[in-house]
Amino acid sequence: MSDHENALIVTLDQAAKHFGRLRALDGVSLSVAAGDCIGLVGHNGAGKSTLVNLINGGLAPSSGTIVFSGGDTAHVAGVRSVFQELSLCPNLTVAENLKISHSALKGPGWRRSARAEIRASLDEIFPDHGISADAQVDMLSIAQRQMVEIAIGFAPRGTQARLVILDEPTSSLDEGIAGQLLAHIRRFCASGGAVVFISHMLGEIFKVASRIIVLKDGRIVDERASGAFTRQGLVDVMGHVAPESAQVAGARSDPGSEILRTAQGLAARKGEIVGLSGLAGHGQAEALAHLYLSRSSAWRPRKSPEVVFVAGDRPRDGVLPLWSILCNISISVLQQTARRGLVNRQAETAIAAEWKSRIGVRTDDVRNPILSLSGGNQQKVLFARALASQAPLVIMDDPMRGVDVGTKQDVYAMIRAEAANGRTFLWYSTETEEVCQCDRVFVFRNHEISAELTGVDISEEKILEASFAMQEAS
Amino acid sequence: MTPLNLLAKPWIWSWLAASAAFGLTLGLTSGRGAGELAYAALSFGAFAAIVGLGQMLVITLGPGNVDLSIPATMTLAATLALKAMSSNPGTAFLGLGIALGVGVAAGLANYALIFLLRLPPIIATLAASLVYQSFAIWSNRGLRIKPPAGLADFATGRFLGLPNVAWVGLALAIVVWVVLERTVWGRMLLATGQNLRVARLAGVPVELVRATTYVLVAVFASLAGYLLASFSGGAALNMGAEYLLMSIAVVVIGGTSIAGGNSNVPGVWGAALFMFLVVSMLNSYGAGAGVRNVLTGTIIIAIVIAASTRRVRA
Amino acid sequence: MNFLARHRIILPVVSLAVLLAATFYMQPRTMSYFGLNLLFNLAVPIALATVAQMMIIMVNDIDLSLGAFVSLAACVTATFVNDTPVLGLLILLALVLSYAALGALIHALELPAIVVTLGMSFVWGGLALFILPSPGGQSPEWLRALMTVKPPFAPMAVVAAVIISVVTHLLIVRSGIGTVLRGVGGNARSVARAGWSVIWLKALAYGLAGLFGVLAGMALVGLATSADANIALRYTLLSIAGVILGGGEFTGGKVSPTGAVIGALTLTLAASFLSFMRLSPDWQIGAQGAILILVLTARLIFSRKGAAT
Amino acid sequence: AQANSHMAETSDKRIALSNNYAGNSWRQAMLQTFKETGEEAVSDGMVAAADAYTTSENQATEQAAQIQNMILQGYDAIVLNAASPTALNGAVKEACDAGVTVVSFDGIVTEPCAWRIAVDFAAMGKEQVDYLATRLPEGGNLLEIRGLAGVFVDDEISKGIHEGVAENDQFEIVGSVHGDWAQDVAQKAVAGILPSLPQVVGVVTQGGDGYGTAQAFKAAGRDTPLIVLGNRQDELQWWADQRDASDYETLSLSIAPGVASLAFWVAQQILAGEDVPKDLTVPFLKITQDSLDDALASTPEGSVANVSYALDDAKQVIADAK
Ligand SMILES: Nc1ncnc2c1ncn2[C@@H]1O[C@H](COP(=O)(O)OP(=O)(O)OP(=O)(O)O)[C@@H](O)[C@H]1O
Ligand SMILES: Nc1ncnc2c1ncn2[C@@H]1O[C@H](COP(=O)(O)OP(=O)(O)OP(=O)(O)O)[C@@H](O)[C@H]1O
Ligand SMILES: [Mg+2]
Ligand SMILES: [Mg+2]
Repeated sequence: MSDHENALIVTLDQAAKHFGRLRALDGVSLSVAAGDCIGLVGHNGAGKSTLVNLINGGLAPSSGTIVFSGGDTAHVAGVRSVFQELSLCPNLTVAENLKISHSALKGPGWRRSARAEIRASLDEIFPDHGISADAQVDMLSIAQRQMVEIAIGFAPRGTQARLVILDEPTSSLDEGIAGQLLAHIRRFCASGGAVVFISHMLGEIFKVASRIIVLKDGRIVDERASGAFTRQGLVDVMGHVAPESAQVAGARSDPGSEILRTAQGLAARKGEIVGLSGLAGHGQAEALAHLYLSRSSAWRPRKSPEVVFVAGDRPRDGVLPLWSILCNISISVLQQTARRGLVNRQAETAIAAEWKSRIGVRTDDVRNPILSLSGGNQQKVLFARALASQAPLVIMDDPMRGVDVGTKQDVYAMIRAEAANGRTFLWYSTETEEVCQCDRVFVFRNHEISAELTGVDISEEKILEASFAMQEAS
Repeated sequence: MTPLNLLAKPWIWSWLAASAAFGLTLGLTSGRGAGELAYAALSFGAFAAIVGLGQMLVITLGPGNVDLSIPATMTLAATLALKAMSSNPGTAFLGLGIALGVGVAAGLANYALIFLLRLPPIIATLAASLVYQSFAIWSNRGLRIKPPAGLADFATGRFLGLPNVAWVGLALAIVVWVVLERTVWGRMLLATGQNLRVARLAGVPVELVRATTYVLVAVFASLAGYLLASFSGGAALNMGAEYLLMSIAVVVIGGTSIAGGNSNVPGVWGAALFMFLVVSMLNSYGAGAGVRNVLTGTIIIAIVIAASTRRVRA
Repeated sequence: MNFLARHRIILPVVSLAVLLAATFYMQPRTMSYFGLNLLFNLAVPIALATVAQMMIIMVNDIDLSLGAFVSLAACVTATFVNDTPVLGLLILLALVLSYAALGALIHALELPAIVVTLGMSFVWGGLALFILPSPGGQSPEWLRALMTVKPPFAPMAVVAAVIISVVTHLLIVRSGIGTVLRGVGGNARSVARAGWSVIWLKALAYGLAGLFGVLAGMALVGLATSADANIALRYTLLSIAGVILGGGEFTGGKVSPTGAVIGALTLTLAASFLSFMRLSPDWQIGAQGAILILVLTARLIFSRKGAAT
Repeated sequence: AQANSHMAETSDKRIALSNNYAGNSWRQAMLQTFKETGEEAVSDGMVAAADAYTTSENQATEQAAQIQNMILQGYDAIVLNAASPTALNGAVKEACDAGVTVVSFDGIVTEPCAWRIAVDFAAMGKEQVDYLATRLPEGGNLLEIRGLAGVFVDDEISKGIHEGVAENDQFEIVGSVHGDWAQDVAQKAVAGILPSLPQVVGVVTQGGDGYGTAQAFKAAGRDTPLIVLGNRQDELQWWADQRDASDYETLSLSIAPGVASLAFWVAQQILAGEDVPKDLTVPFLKITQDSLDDALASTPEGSVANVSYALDDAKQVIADAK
């Protein structure tokens, strides 16, 4: 493979990255050459994003080396990244965002070139994208923003992109657009470009990757041509992922009386677990937020709330970052346990201790700051906050984001148990498997309910069908 | 607590700075007049501390929250209260009631502008303050009416060696501290200040919290105005002017985070004493207005840098 | 997507137009070359100060020292620039650079800008008192001539407002570096990731604020003919109000230079309008607050409509 | 006959007062006097209008805009208490060019086209020290209370005081603080500096700060020194109380807010075609031990000792200046 050797873009040799005691990456050796299309997989926190940041120069390695063959820096070597979290400037237009990453674009008329360049890139990757180069980014939908970001990643920007790293680029794209992207990646690699593609959707990985690298706890545990993996084989190597859906259907209690029906058609009975599904961004989160806000007050303090909320987007909706774990849990029960307006500190401590053990928050002291917890454990705290209250209705907005499989199983069991005790759950999830565990599922499309599924009708196919199907029909 | 731990407390810097200013001033007199200076600092620091405590609560509500109507509220409350009392004996509580009533009204008006008209608090309270100022002018045309003798004696008097106004300021500080540390409302305020959206989704009645906070700051301001007018022998139309920047300065020098969700009661008192003592020190050393301002500004920035870099490291 | 949300400039323009029409109606004499100049010439330094404040708000900070800084710049102009032009201009340059350094310091140490600028307001004020312990100094001849020039067709004030808004529009909205600066307000992290040095960008934004602050001070001296240490203290709050009136927002890098200039003109005009209403002196101050509330409430009606559609 | 002709000539003239600050009792008394004088003159048919305008924060910029608006409103004369002696010159020049008569008083402007009714502030400062010299021949330490930093009046009075101290070298100024012409600010500043001061025999002030100073001395438990007062009613009342209790004796002096009415009449005379010199002086209002009771009786509670000037007073002042 002398040919291959010549076209090396980047080579990592025992590259490691430590954050304090945490070994995010623990010695990784890897090389990427022109024409490579690498699929990178691994559990949450395996170190994928950290690896990406080392390659693109965003982080310096704690030890080991990274060598670019095309120049001193990632930028010069033509290495580009599309980040996991959206990283456009929302107050700028699409073309102006290209300018931010393309500093060579200067002088009078830069705007025209920027427009032409981003338009060409968008047209090439996503035909019929319908995005104006002069649209301000905060006026675009999440999927459109993601498309813009990808298009900027592949745009020439003065040099030519040689390696594009895509960190979970499809998480907010629907299947059709994701397909366009995958097709483009294949074309790009065929024409001599290289891609590192990260996704938790193994199907996509198998569709594009020529080589698959499996990361686990900061190490490469396997690396093969993609043909050499089977789906199950890959899952096994990644560890963790246990066969799911098997233990779901427990004995379900009899459906209680209906306690909720919204104008939109969302309904729930006492003790029921209701799932919300459909493509991301089709109004599920808004429906839940609206429901929560309409059933709780910004003015009236309540001793026992009617409804509680479990956030999935932790920094935006869930975590009170300056506080301890204890205070983060107890905020929902403060008013209930208070005596004459004073915080009942004994009750608070007792409740926090109880939930720490019940839900297994991994910490030695609930007085530690919440930010000392890992993401999954922070999420458990949010569950504890909601479940500790006595609210009969629990609203969950994609609460399993970044939660590992073991924890998920614990939480599923707990939700089941609480439902059996008569609590009602409204559960929006982007993972179809989770939704399939519910008693009833509402599928959303274009901010409307396109299907209501119950019993045996709840299946991945039916949900997908309701998410897309009528698009052609209508 | 080890000294190093103590240095990581954001409020310690204001106390260190206040002590340094105190020491330097006394250095000039080789130690004489310590009691006198401390007494003056406590008296005048009390007014800054009272308005500072209110401003601290508002700033705790998070970025963008601040009350610029404090001076006008002080003036209006004092003017109306002193006019109502018109130096008659036995009317002190009537005056107090009127002052606090003005505070409640001003706070509600401020919050109404913020909530109903969605004005940024900076602009809303600024605009409202001009209206309050006009009210004060219209109601009394700047006449300085004397407080009733009993009230004046109380405001300038002392108890157990400390000025009465300092006792009031101290009591309020303790109340605010207890409210923040121990009450449900305090918790809800701190939650709202960290992230309004999170607090709302966690079941906190955030608008109620915001409304009560804006009322509280105005009530504190009106109380300070009432006491200051009683202390200095009458309400003047410009009596609150210096408390605009002062109220913000004592909060931030005191170590309260401008990002919200984090209050610092002891720091407010430390900073209030510091703001008085630093001027006294510079006056005592014969610094002119120019030098005095430059040094005051520099010291404020130095304290903020010291407190914030310590905090990051800690 | 709606029209008003996309064209945020419409609301400030409409507010100004309505107010101007009302002023013309109340005092027809203002409807002339001479009248417009008197109505707006003192808005020129305010517009410059508002643009300066906008530079800071653009990068998500706020400047509480601007009024004191403009006063200082005015004092320097009325003394050093008049007496020893080279030294004077060097001092002004140093002031601009110190603003830039302040921006870098705030970014590097992650200090809250509001606190640092609060402290700096004392510093600038103190320095101004050093230079002019009592009012005085004199405007350089050329500056006086510049500020009282009578261009054909439109009065100086109008021409200056147009020039300021065109120049700042080109600088902030059209140019590449302006785009990056607005990007810092929008998402500093992504700008940093794209390889820009955010500390330099912040220094640049603050430096521009310093530059426009200095220009505001100079323009003020040109109009007033002399200076004092307190001459522009009101500009701090006026400039913040002007930016917001002009459709800017405190966070997210959403600012409009043209809007800021229009906001400054609106504020100035509002004060004159009140003057023409001949209110009792008791209420003249309060009416300023009321009109500020009124103009900003219009913003709410428009944005509610925007949200509804 | 002459008066009648003047009346006829100015009956269609409109006069405006431009004021830059309303935040203290002195200014309020000034506005009140102007209002009374103006209303009377309008009802007597002397002038067509006498309107008062005020801005809030002692800012030259806002006052300049105010003057420009008055030009646009077509006033024939502007009576001006200026925020700055020089910073309004641009606007004043524009007014003159537009044919508007500008009469400045108290806070005067240096623009040559305007009239000035000046108080010799420096002399007012110096007189304080001269008075102290008569009362305390052996001299001693003085405390100086200044006004608002950066303002013309503050600088002038302070200059006069320092001149006086230079002439009377038995005195030494051992401390100087800014009281911003406000009792509470003065009280605070004095309380802060007192602990570091030696024995003080006299306090020289600028007006509106004497009562606060006295309070601060009292709170510090020090002997009340000889405080020169500034005509505020609370100061006079305090003085009277001290006098009754302990034969306290001092001097009070300040400019009378009624000077606004003098300026009004001067403007009227100029409009009437009278030849008025550009620089007029008005004596400051001095209250001594003998006139204290009268002054106190005629001053409303919480206000400032005042004299209102009539047309004849104006004519007298003009005649004196010629
Ligand atoms: N700046 C940081 N400071 C401390 N720890 C970090 C930092 N960035 C990442 N980590 C930790 O490093 C580990 C690897 O994180 P990384 O983001 O690379 O995971 P990932 O494989 O991308 O996970 P996911 O699938 O959830 O995106 C995690 O434990 C993470 O918490
Ligand atoms: N940006 C960051 N800055 C500092 N520390 C971080 C950051 N991100 C994560 N950490 C820390 O890294 C550790 C692991 O966090 P992370 O959320 O990635 O773990 P995880 O592997 O996803 O865990 P879990 O499986 O529980 O979700 C925690 O101690 C966390 O506090
Ligand atoms: Mg990742
Ligand atoms: Mg995680």
